[in-house]
Amino acid sequence: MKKALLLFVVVAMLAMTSAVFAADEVWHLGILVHSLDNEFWAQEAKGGELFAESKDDVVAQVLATDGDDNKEMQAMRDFIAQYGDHAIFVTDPASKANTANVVEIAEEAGAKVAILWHHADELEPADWDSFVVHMSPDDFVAGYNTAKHLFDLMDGEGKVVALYGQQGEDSAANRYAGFLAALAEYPKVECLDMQVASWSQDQAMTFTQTWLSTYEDIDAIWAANDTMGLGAIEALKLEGKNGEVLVCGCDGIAAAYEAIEEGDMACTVANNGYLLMGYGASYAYQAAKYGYEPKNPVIKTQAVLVTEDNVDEYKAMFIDGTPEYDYDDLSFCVLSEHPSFAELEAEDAAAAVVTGAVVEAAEEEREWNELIDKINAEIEKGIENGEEGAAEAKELMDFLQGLYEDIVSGEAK
Amino acid sequence: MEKELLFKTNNIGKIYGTNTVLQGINVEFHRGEIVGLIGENGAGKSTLMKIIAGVENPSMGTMEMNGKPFKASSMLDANKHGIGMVFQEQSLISNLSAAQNIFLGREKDFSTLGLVNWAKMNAAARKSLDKLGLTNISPSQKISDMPFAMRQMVEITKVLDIVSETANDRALILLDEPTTVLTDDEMKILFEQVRLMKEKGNCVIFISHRLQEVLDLTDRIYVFKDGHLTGEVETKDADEYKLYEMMVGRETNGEYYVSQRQTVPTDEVVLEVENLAMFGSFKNVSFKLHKGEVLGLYGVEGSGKEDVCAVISGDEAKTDGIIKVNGKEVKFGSPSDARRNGILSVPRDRRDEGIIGLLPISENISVSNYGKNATAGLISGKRQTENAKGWIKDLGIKCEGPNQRISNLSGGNAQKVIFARVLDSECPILILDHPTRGVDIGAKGDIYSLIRDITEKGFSVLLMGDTLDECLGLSSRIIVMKDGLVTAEFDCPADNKPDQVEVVQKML
Amino acid sequence: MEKTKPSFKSLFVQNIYILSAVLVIVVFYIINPSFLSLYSIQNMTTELAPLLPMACGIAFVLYAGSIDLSIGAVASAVCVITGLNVGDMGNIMILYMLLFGVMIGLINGLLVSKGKLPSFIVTLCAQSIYRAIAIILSNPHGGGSKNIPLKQRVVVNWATDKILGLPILFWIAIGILLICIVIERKTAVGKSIFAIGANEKAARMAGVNVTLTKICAFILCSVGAAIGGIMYTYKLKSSVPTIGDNLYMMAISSVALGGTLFSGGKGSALRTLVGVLTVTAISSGMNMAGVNPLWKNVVYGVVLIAAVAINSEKGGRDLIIK
Amino acid sequence: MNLFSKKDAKSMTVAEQFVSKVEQEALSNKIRVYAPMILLVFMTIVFSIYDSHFFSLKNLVNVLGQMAVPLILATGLTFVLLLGRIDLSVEGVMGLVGSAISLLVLNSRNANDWGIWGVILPLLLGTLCGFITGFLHVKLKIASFIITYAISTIVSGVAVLLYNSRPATVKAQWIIDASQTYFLKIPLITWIAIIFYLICAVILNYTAFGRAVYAIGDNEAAAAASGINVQKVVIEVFVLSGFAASLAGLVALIRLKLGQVSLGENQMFPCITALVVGGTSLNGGKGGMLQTMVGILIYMELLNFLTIIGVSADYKNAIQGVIIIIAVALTITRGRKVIAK
Repeated sequence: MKKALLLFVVVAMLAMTSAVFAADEVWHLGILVHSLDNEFWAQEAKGGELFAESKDDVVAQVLATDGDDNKEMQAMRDFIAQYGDHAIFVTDPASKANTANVVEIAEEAGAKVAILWHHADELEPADWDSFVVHMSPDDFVAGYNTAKHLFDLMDGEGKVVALYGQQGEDSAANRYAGFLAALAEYPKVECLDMQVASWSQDQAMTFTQTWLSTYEDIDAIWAANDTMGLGAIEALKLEGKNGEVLVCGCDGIAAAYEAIEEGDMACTVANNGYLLMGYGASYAYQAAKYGYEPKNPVIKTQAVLVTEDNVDEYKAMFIDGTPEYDYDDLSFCVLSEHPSFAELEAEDAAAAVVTGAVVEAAEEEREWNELIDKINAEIEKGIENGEEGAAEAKELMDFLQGLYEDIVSGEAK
Repeated sequence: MEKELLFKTNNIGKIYGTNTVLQGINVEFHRGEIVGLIGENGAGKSTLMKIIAGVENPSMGTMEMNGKPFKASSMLDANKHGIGMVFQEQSLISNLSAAQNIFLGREKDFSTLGLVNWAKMNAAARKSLDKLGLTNISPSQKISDMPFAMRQMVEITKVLDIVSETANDRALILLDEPTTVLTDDEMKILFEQVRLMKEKGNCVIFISHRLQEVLDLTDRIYVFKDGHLTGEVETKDADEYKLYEMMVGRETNGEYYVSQRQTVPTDEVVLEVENLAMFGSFKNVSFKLHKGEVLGLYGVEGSGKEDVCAVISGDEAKTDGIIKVNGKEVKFGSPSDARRNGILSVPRDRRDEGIIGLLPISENISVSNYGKNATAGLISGKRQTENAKGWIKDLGIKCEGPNQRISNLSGGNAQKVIFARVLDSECPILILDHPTRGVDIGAKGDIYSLIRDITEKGFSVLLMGDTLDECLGLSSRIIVMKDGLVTAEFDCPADNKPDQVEVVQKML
Repeated sequence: MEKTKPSFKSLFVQNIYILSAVLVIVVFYIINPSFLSLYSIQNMTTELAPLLPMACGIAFVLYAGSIDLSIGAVASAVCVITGLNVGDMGNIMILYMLLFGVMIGLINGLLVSKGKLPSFIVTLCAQSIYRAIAIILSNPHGGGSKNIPLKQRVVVNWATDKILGLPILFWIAIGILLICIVIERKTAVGKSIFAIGANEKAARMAGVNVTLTKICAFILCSVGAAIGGIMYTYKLKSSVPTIGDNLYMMAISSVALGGTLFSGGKGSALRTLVGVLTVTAISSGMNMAGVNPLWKNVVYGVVLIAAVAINSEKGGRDLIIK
Repeated sequence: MNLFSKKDAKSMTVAEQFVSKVEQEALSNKIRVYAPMILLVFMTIVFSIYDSHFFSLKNLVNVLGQMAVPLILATGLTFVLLLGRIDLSVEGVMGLVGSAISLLVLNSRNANDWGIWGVILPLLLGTLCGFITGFLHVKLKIASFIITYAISTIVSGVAVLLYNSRPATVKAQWIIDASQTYFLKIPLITWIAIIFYLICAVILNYTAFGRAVYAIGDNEAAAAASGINVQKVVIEVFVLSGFAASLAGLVALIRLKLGQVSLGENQMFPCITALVVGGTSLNGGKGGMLQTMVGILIYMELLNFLTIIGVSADYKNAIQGVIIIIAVALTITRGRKVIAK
């Protein structure tokens, strides 16, 4: 009777161990992006997939949300319906507000999620079990940096016009806010007009043409993304003013790098979708698998201002090849050009060194100890019941102890 | 002199679903003759025309043209064989010019490299129009700018042109009630042209409900009834009564209009019209409609009688005058206002303004008075169906049941559904605008007795008859209009109907 | 007397529209059985909830033979207004927003029926107006979407609670569907809408108040859109000024999927339900079947064509439906 | 309405009244026909007075340059609208053709350099899309609104698949040159648009096909009875619209160089609005190439003007919407019983 019980415990234990060691658990990574018809979003998706390829136990699926809050929630739920708490998510959310829903859905299902770009007010990763990390190259900073670069090239004096993104979208609003902040710092720079070109190259071109016919002396055109910047450049080309009127972009798509190489565009920001989503996925994975919790879960990633000085380097990395990252080294992505993030960087870099393997070992040890405690308790009971049973149990225990040590040392090799 | 055979049919028949509309028709048409086709609506003559013209395929039988087997897959195909048809309904494109309409589908003759030479086309159209004596029509004038009669003439020109072009005076021309909207003068021109075509050796088939026209124009007459060919007479041997008899199988007389049940109007005035006017259409129209009375309104097309009805039914706006219902002045912005005041009409153009084709019979009946079958604003589908069943039974509507689509009914039965609708609305004043137009004679009789039934129940009717005969036969009183003015008023007691000639004098 | 029993074949043909939904569901179930798991069904019913009132609403306008392109923008505007205020004002906002919907429908309806302007243009312009309103209102809050503060969420949380395993929003949507069925089958207004859609001239001559009926159709439509907008607020717990941008075509295509005729006069709310169900099942199913997002549009378009071709009634029509 | 005194009207005979009524109707019809043109002239004058930049040569050339894509699309859509149908697929087709061309000529993505074939084949592809649309519309009897929407989703999906999320930039020098070529200060692409417009105007006004389009739009049954092959003409019109969309895709690509789906975004609804403002009826049968040009000019001027005077972006769309409703209300033809759908 007692033997049977013990045997059961052992078998259960072995089953557990084998699960831990064989790593045949599979994590399903849902990559939520707006859509794949935009180069930057495609880059992000690719980043997530690159991470999944680097792990044996991660299967990735790209879920397009069309920038629609509702579709994003639906896609998450569809994914959870299949994989339950073995679903993990990395999302470029449809909107700032929707991140709250994303987290709630994940929390309900016990799935881990990393959120990029935006997060709702009051929604802090620290307060939620499943909200692992928030990563973002700050839109505000991007808008600020590009504008500042333009103004510096203008020697802090002159006339500028601005192309706004899609009305109602957070990125558009934040980048423009960055632009305005920079503008405030340069009192001699005058903003003649702002128009909403809705991320559209065509509209940006049309607006620029109209501006060129209305205003004589535009020095620079600030565009909230590369596509609009390229539209402005096409309009300038028709007037032969390309290169003469400064244009900036944001996002870092291939065509923008080419425009920088050709001298038509002054700067853009490499938001680096590969890094953003790849590491986002990695955080979520580490959290799901090892229970890893980053010490500072709000991370500003590197969003580098790309100008003619460094364009070759970035083009080679992001366009002509795909960047190779070590997704276990979570400290890599924690960089920022912006001074205010310096301390963050240091803190999180320290925290991030504690990566998977360490956690894994600690976890295994804890599990074994629990088991052994259980068995010990059983043996105690056995001793109470009779000498014979106790001896038997003791014997088995020793054997197991040996087995464990063998396994662990074998693993170590 | 035996004339050369141009076209013949052998046992032609047509079946729609389970409904045989035409059976075993053998007709022959010769060169140089005008043949009349008469029969009640639904007798099958229009179907036969459509089969010959290639619009419909026969379900059985064969045809021969010029001695060779003939089969037309489309109207265009029939045209190529020298068969052309002028339709009852207008088939012109209103925003194209007369010339463009005449040569629609045949622009090739005027084009070089695919580009049409409009001047050349206009010249050709001019010629064709002149041939018909239509010198007042400009080829470049848009159809939408033309009065109806002129449009009809353009249509006839178009068909004659198509056919004469290809057939080399061996054409078969089908005229399906071409005279309905023509004035007398226009009719004369048309007849002349038809005779001219005949002289040249073509054959013209002429369909009309106006028997006098048929007698005037044709050489030979085929009579249809219920999908069968029931008779053939040489025109010189026929007269109107004989033709009536052949078509209907009974004589027209007072019986026909159920005159013995004609009500004597009460003194109670339900509708009073004072100095009613509509700019450009009629003015100074005053009359009183009494309870239980049938008041006939008669005049030629364009005399203003249609618009009087339209104004009283709320369809058009008056420009002057007063309408009083039960002594109270009312103003209508739309037919729904009129309905609320107890006036509802049976529209003349049944297909366009009468039936709601996509909906079943029961819905078509209830549409004017949903409230009848509703409790607390909620309509009971069951009561609505029961209601419709009641009407189907009362009016003898031949149908599969209240849920059948109204568009599948014959003209007479559809009209009865419309009658069921206006009666169901419980409006005490009914405007019957040509209630028997396009209705076969059997159903006509039913409608006549129905009118008697409702007037006995106290409904009042303002009637615009299809024919003077009908108008006189049904009405207790008749108002004659001419050029927008009321010219006469006749009392028509059941036993003492006024002389038709007297009435006609007032309207012309 | 002439009562003929409807044959099996005619019953089948009449109800074939259900088939498309069943087919789509079965196919996805075979591909991935968890498609019909409780969680997945809960998900789809949540998904379907806001779309259903919008589709049912616009169906009335389509029955009447008109079109309303503004419903998406109306939903956006309502979503923004509700989202920004519901926290402070509470659920009474629902009532205000319904009135707002009535007002919008009234304006559209008046312009179309009294102004005799084509509904296509009127509602296209209305679309840009309400979209602008949504954006202007959200601008003081930094533009973009704004979630209802967590503290205030108690006000809206009830909507996503579940009864019988399905969210309350879904039951409300079903309730609205039932109301729509009652309106179209049991009320004079509903029947009049079909009558003017089938033959406006005839309905007018029969004494149907065409102006009023059309206005009612547009009001029902805008109220449906407003309900959709409110539901999105309650579901997303935020105000999203862009929520409706793609919604109007989704709602219109789900009505078409059910087989409702665009020329007016034919259709039913049940058909709309089937259409909404199909659209929801397709989008959920493709997520679960792991379809590459790049292919989604292609698949959706093909399914749409196939389903509309099967579902729409075209018996006896010689003319091509415009 | 009669502007003369009421007494006068009363003393006339009905026949005289009728004549004067017909005359008045003819007059008001004429006014309606010319209303869009009057509106255009009026707008131009008011705008020029309001802001001197507006009527500057530079700005006018500008507007002409921006007109290329809308004009081509509107020209194709005119035929579709004259039939009483609608084509929502033009945006998708534009994106597809633009993307395809960018991948076949010398570009930044791949080694293709098919030269002129790189333009011709995609144009044929877009035209084929038009054929498929028309064919399905006619044969499956699906409302054009829905079938064209479905086709639009499909082709834009295919376009993204073609360039696999990373759009190509055109590097072919002859295309780059084309974008910077001017005749008489007007860009080449606008000339392309104008030539296409003129050809279509000839097709609409001087060919049997053009007449058939009017005929079908006005009265489909009657057109069929006149021996017009309705199905064929409808398909042909969609083919033409597909070609127009393809050409617009090419022109948009020449303008912007980056081949992506968004080339076609937000192009169609403005075009349809412009057509209606110009006086083309959505119910079919009414309208023409002159109306199309006037409508496009009105629309482009309005857009340009709102940008020039710097209306706040937030309010711009709303203002535009209101102005267009008013413009349509002023210019649209309606009889008393005409049904607005």
